[in-house]
Amino acid sequence: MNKSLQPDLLLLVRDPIDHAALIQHVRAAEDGAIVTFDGCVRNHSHGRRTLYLDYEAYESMALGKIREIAAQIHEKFPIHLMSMAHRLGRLEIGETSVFIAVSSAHRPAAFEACRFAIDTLKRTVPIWKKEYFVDGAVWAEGEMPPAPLETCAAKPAS
Amino acid sequence: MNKSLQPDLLLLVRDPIDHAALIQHVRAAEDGAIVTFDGCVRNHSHGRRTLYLDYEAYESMALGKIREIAAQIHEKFPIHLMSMAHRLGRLEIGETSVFIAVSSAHRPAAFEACRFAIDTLKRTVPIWKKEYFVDGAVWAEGEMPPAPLETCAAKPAS
Amino acid sequence: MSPSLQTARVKVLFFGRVKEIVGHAEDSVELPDGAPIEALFSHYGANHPELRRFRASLAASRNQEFAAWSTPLHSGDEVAFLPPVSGG
Amino acid sequence: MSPSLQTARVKVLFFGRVKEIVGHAEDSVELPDGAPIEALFSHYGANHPELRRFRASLAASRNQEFAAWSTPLHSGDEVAFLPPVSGG
Repeated sequence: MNKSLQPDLLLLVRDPIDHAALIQHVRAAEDGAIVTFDGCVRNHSHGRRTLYLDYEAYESMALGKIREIAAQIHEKFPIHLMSMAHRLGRLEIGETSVFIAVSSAHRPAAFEACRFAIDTLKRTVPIWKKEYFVDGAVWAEGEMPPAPLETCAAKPAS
Repeated sequence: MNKSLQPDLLLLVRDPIDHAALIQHVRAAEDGAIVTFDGCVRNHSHGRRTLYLDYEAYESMALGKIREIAAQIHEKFPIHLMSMAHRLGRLEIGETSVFIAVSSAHRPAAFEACRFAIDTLKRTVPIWKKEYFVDGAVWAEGEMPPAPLETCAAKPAS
Repeated sequence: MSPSLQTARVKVLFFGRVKEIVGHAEDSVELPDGAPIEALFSHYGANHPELRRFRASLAASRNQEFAAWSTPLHSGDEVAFLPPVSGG
Repeated sequence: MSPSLQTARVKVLFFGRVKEIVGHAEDSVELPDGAPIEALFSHYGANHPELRRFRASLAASRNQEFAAWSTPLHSGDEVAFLPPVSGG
């Protein structure tokens, strides 16, 4: 996290996400490209009609993981700035659950960094989605985070 | 062009591009992902400070080529809708020259189609950019469109 | 000062499906200092047999970082048992 | 009706650097029916030697489609000599 001074805008919010503010945050005169990803609530899931969603997070850890993603993309790609917001609580059909904006001088970095950010978020950030249907609700099938190495320190000294 | 009924929004404009309208156009309840690309005027080019740009197009052909791109991405990727606008005339630093929005049920298609659209636009759509600096102006180095096959019909029957 | 004589008080957090099974969002537990996360999980598994069925799909965290199940716990640690994540 | 007796009138459009060299945006030219785009270009190249320097980097279009330089032209065709494109 040697990039902690980078002025990226990283948020967990309970109100509707302000797309314009997130884009404005990354836009600068030296950039030629801005790529955004808008993840929105679909009206269907696995063939069933969705009524609404409810998102829950382990907030302190989720923010930490989002900051790690920001640090990683600055290391991996020649981008300028990123902003990322994930919404929590009840979301209606069509509302934005996650929004990412990335700016860079040239377009490949912005595309690749934005894709990396959402792919990594979906694997590593502790947020859970419950899907509500007319006939019940289920926790969405999620992804297993990468397993940490087993540590030898667990054995007590004998 | 067997997809001419697709209700994509494809524009050449002389006034500032209305990002919100282009995004709104592709947004629908069945979509889970919207990816956008915003190409904006950088304040530098090849190490020189840019003052402004001027875009010129072979308008009828450019619109035709943009429609071809739209038809191609519907064939190649499982996307829902796209919108694409390119601005012509004088553009100031920070203004948007091209904006693309693509919606799909799942994110890979939206990312890949949006990237394909801007990459193909830059190779095949007859639009030219003149860059103005404090000490003069140059036509931007462009890309050669793919060469068409030589046709045998050119030989007159002898 | 044998390790077994010391105890550690850790905070435990529950989310998603795990929270619904356990019935609350947060707990505070005393256990032998240096006991692994695995031992803490067994404590809840004994009271909530349904939880054991999910063991293979859960990840563990210690102080907001993913952690191996063998990670030893000490006083003040914050532990969570995390279902597969589904943000985005 | 030998081809050489018929003539064709085509519209020619100029853009970017080519427009600056030729000095105008549009022209209308009469040439033998079936003459290739290459022959039309030679006509302008003769009047504007600077244009010939750019020949290798130009693409040709006929009726708003990229076309080979050998494409034969007929009355009503719209032709353009296109510098490398730089939109986006």
